[in-house]
Amino acid sequence: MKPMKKVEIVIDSVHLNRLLETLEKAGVSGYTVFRDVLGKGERGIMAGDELTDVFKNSYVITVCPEDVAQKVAESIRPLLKKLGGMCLISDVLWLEH
Amino acid sequence: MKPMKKVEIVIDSVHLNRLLETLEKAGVSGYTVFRDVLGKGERGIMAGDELTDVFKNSYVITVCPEDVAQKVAESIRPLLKKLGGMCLISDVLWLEH
Amino acid sequence: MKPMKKVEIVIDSVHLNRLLETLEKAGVSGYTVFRDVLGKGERGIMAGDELTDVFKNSYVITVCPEDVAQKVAESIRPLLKKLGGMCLISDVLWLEH
Amino acid sequence: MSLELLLQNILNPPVLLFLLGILAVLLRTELEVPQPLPKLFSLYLLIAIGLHGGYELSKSGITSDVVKVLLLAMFMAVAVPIYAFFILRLKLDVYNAVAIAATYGSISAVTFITAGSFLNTLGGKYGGYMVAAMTLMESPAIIIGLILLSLFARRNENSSIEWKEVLREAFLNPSVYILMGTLVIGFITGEKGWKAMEPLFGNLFRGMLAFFLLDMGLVAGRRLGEIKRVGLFLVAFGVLLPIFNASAGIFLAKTFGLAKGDAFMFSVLCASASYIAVPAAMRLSVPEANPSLYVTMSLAITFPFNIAIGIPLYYSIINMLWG
Amino acid sequence: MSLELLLQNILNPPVLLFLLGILAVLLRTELEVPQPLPKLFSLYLLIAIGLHGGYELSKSGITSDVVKVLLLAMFMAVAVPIYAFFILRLKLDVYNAVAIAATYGSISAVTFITAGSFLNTLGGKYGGYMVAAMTLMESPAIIIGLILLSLFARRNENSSIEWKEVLREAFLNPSVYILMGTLVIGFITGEKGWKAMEPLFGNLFRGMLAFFLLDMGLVAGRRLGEIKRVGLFLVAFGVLLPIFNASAGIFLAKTFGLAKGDAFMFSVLCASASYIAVPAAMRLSVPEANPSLYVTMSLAITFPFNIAIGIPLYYSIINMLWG
Amino acid sequence: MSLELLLQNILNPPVLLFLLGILAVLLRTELEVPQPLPKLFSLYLLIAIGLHGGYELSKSGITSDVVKVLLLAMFMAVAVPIYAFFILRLKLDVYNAVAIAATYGSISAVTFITAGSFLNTLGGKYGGYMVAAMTLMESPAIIIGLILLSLFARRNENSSIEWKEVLREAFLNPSVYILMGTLVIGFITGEKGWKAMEPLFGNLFRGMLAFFLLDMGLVAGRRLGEIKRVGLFLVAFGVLLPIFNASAGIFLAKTFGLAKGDAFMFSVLCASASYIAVPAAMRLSVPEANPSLYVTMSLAITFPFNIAIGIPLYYSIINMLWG
Ligand SMILES: Nc1ncnc2c1ncn2[C@@H]1O[C@H](COP(=O)(O)O)[C@@H](O)[C@H]1O
Ligand SMILES: Nc1ncnc2c1ncn2[C@@H]1O[C@H](COP(=O)(O)O)[C@@H](O)[C@H]1O
Ligand SMILES: Nc1ncnc2c1ncn2[C@@H]1O[C@H](COP(=O)(O)O)[C@@H](O)[C@H]1O
Ligand code: NA
Ligand code: NA
Ligand code: NA
Repeated sequence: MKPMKKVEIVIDSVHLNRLLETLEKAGVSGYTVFRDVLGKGERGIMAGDELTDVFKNSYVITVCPEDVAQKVAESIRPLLKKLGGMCLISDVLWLEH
Repeated sequence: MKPMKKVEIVIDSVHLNRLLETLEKAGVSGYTVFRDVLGKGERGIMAGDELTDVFKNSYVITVCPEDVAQKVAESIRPLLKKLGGMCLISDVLWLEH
Repeated sequence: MKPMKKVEIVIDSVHLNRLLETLEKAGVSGYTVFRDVLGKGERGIMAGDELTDVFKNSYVITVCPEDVAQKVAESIRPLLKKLGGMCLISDVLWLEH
Repeated sequence: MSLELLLQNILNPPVLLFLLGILAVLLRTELEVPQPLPKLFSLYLLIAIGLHGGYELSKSGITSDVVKVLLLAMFMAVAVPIYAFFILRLKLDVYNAVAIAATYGSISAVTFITAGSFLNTLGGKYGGYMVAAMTLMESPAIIIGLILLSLFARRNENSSIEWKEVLREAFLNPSVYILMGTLVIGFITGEKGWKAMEPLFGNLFRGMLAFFLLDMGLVAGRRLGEIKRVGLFLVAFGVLLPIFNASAGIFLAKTFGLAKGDAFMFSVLCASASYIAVPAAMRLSVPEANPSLYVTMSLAITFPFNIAIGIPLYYSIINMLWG
Repeated sequence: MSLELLLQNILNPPVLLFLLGILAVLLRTELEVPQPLPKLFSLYLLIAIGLHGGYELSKSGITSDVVKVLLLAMFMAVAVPIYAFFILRLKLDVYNAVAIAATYGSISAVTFITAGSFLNTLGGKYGGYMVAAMTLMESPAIIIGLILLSLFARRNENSSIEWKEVLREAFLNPSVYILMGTLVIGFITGEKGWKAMEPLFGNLFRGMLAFFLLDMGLVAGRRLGEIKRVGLFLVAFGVLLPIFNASAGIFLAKTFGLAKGDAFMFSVLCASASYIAVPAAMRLSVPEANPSLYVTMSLAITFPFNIAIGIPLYYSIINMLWG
Repeated sequence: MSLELLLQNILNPPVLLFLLGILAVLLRTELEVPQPLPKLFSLYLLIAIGLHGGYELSKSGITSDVVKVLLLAMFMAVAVPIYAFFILRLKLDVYNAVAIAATYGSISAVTFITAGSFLNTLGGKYGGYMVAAMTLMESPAIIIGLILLSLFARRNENSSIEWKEVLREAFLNPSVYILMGTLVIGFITGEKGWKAMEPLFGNLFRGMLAFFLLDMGLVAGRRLGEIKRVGLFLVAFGVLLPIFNASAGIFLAKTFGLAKGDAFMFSVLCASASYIAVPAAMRLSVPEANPSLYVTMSLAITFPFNIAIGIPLYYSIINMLWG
């Protein structure tokens, strides 16, 4: 089992595509996306609005080596600054197969 | 990047509102909610029942400083004791923006 | 609070039942399932196809003691080798109630 | 009950689709009607029956007969959960007895609707106010249940009932609210309103019921496996109490001179058990009770029994008495 | 506006279901029309109105009258966001002014549809090309808004507008695309095509509108709580600008000699504000603006105002002028 | 094939909505018909065609003609995957050859339904037993495919086929089950049952098909991008095999004296490829095969080809032969 970094990101659903492009550019090998996640943060409640994706979050996990995680963090920071959201990094073991 | 605690909670969907109120009282600055999660635990299978929320779980993440996490854990314990569910705490780094 | 292992697994939705059976055999006491998760990995994009579950992932969390986690990892490896997917292991504290 | 009547009930697309749904689970097919489609169907049926009932009521007006039916409905909605509770206490703890009693004290709109459709195929009719009666009968059982709970259970402080929440849950749960609201709208907008709504909420009604019953069959079928865990006492309870309740309803209907169609629909209301509103309320207010019991009994025993056998049975009794 | 006309509008199942939805939120019931059912209804309504409009257009042909209406529509779609922007700048920063101005420059299909249904119940008619006018009026406001933004906002490099994206978002957003597409399909397939589609997309139309308005009531109701945060200026703006826009529309319609029904539908288009296409575009291109403002104003103020009061008000003005 | 016939097929709301869906993807609009709405439509169509077929069958009875059609259907369902497999093996490994062969051996209900709707607009008719034939043709290809796999692939123990699972997946997959079930229900309940279901499952049928084809266009469009990865051989296969299969079907139909409408529907069944049942089964039992191949071929090549060109083509051949 290989030690890796798990990066978790919450972002407005309308900006999901932009986030995924950013991740790809930073060199991640894969990601997992949970759409239609609700939440609350600095910018108020995101409780869904049933008509558009305006008040909806997406949650993305990407697992990568330390250096890539560093790059991801850097390239995501301006995005989060402008658009809000959250990014977490933690340690995991990746089961090789 | 700031070291924080990530608290993950699984609870019956019918009691989600009560959980969120408890979190707010404990002083968390935000949370993310995944509705319609299925599962299995001590109290049997929660496989959804298509008509009500009776057999459905919700999954909540809240990230907070150690002391708040402590408070969250304490105020959640009686809830889980009565209603079932699960609460996990782990270390994460929070990307400041 | 008890130190435990959190095992996270992403697998094709069509093979979810087989995964859950494997988990039960390995002796886990419970699990939580997120259906309809999208993603990208070695085997390309899983973006849902609206008609079948062919291009859809499921995400499963199971929390267990170290030894069970070891067993889970071993019994899951051949599954992932054949079917693709991802498995992560990390440390968590389990709130006893 | 004549075999003919039984077949007349069963050999109908809605009931057959219900059985097809059950069979799909027994054969382990992967057929499903995924969320939130069941909610689309149940919303549709509630709105349709509310609007139509309101329209019928606007034609008949609110007569003393209507008031009589509503009072009878109220009476049964209070009486059933009380006697059900004491029967259940013979074998069960207070929490489960309360939850099951409340479940049987309330009603099932789909059973009502299926019975109405059965009545129609026989050329019978019921008054629009029966929908009002149904609406009235949804909530009281929740309140009665929680009163019984506070009388008979020793719970610690933490578990004290939040009455305000409970009352809202009882009287403003979605199905009560939508039935009440559309009943009023149907009443206000009368003939003209109904004509505009009829293509969707009238003409398609039986087809939508059939579609929804396919899903109800799947849901009921999935619960069938739990029946063995429910135990013989509760299985018997789930069949016999509806028959008893229907009989009580028929007796009252005869005594107070209800019309034949109304008596039939009233007996079905008495016999039916809730599987949406009450379970949701019980899960919230009596988490100590085991939902596998009350949901399984209501969905996998009483609902199929009423749909397949109860409806023609109650009808044949009434047929004998009303002639 | 006569009270009678107001009641005639409100005492209709669709509008009453809208109010029932709002009330459900105020009473804190847990009624919901879960995702993606609202999308089913809105898709249905768009397809239905597109196919029907195209069919009507195939009967009338593309006359000089049609061209006149389309030019007027285009004019208002460009003018409204410009003057709205300068009014809003009196109190707001550039970002929010742009987002709100774009919201009011565009249109709401459901308001249009509800007005059409109101017109029908009064025996009135409008030309199929009004659907084309509506389609034309959806997008320009987004472009105008972003031009205003690049003229008046100082944004750093990072925030430069990606025009290609914006144009796609404006002209190929789902509702514009589906309206345009089905309009063409309805036009091409004419009488024969419409006859095949009518049972679903014609006969059920009013019922589906009513069903969807129940959900719109819930969505609007949930936003009502935000009104106090919107502030008095914007609340007044949300009521007065629609009246002003409708008046401007009526003035143009009279000047250029539009038929009565067309004038009415045109005034409603001018008065309505977008709550789907434009908010989605603004969220993407102007993240600095606060969606709680523009979504709340459009959904919780202007939409209910138009549905309940605006529609009969504009109609009664037109009734006076056209006689 | 006359150009007129081609246009008659294409210039129909259902086919045009399908093209509109494809175009939506090519233009990168964000139009979507979100889950589970597609499942609502496909369930509706299956139930509708099953009930109607059963009703028609109850009128005609089960004659020797019916048995003949069913035997022919069975024969083609077994033959096609076998010869398809050996053709595919010229270029592909065993796993992918099996999966694609099974895909083409089975059928597409929506292609069948669209053909039926085309036939109706031309005033033609087909027997209710054709629905039974379709149901019969869904499953055998899965079994044949897995038999070919166990004959020709060397897999390690771990990968041994679980035949019990496979048989269930083949014969009790949701679409086979629902078709079979509603066929029986339609047959049993006859005229009376159908009259009750007709407003929903008959009158709305063509509109619902059109609505669903819009979504099918989106799904097919999204797969178009994968065509280049599929390679020329498989693209050619995806067009030529259907034509060959249809021809074989027509030859058999002529030889055994089928009626014109039945022959047409039979040729369409032979030509169509599965994109729901078989891909799901292959994903489960042959994970080594690449779903991007078989799903893309079936959805983005063969389905659009049949809908737009194949249907009028096969019809014009039959028109020539049957006169
Ligand atoms: N402390 C937190 N814990 C968990 N999720 C959070 C937290 N803060 C923000 N979020 C998530 O991030 C989204 C955007 O946050 P914000 O930009 O702060 O409004 C929220 O809607 C939540 O889903
Ligand atoms: N060991 C576990 N690992 C992951 N999820 C669990 C575990 N135990 C319980 N859960 C989740 O918590 C819910 C309630 O658990 P319980 O109250 O034990 O029935 C279950 O339905 C699961 O979703
Ligand atoms: N590096 C990664 N980070 C997060 N999720 C991943 C990663 N790699 C794969 N996945 C998930 O696992 C699924 C299957 O991966 P694969 O078998 O590599 O195609 C993908 O569709 C993703 O949802
Ligand atoms: Na009852
Ligand atoms: Na406007
Ligand atoms: Na075929």
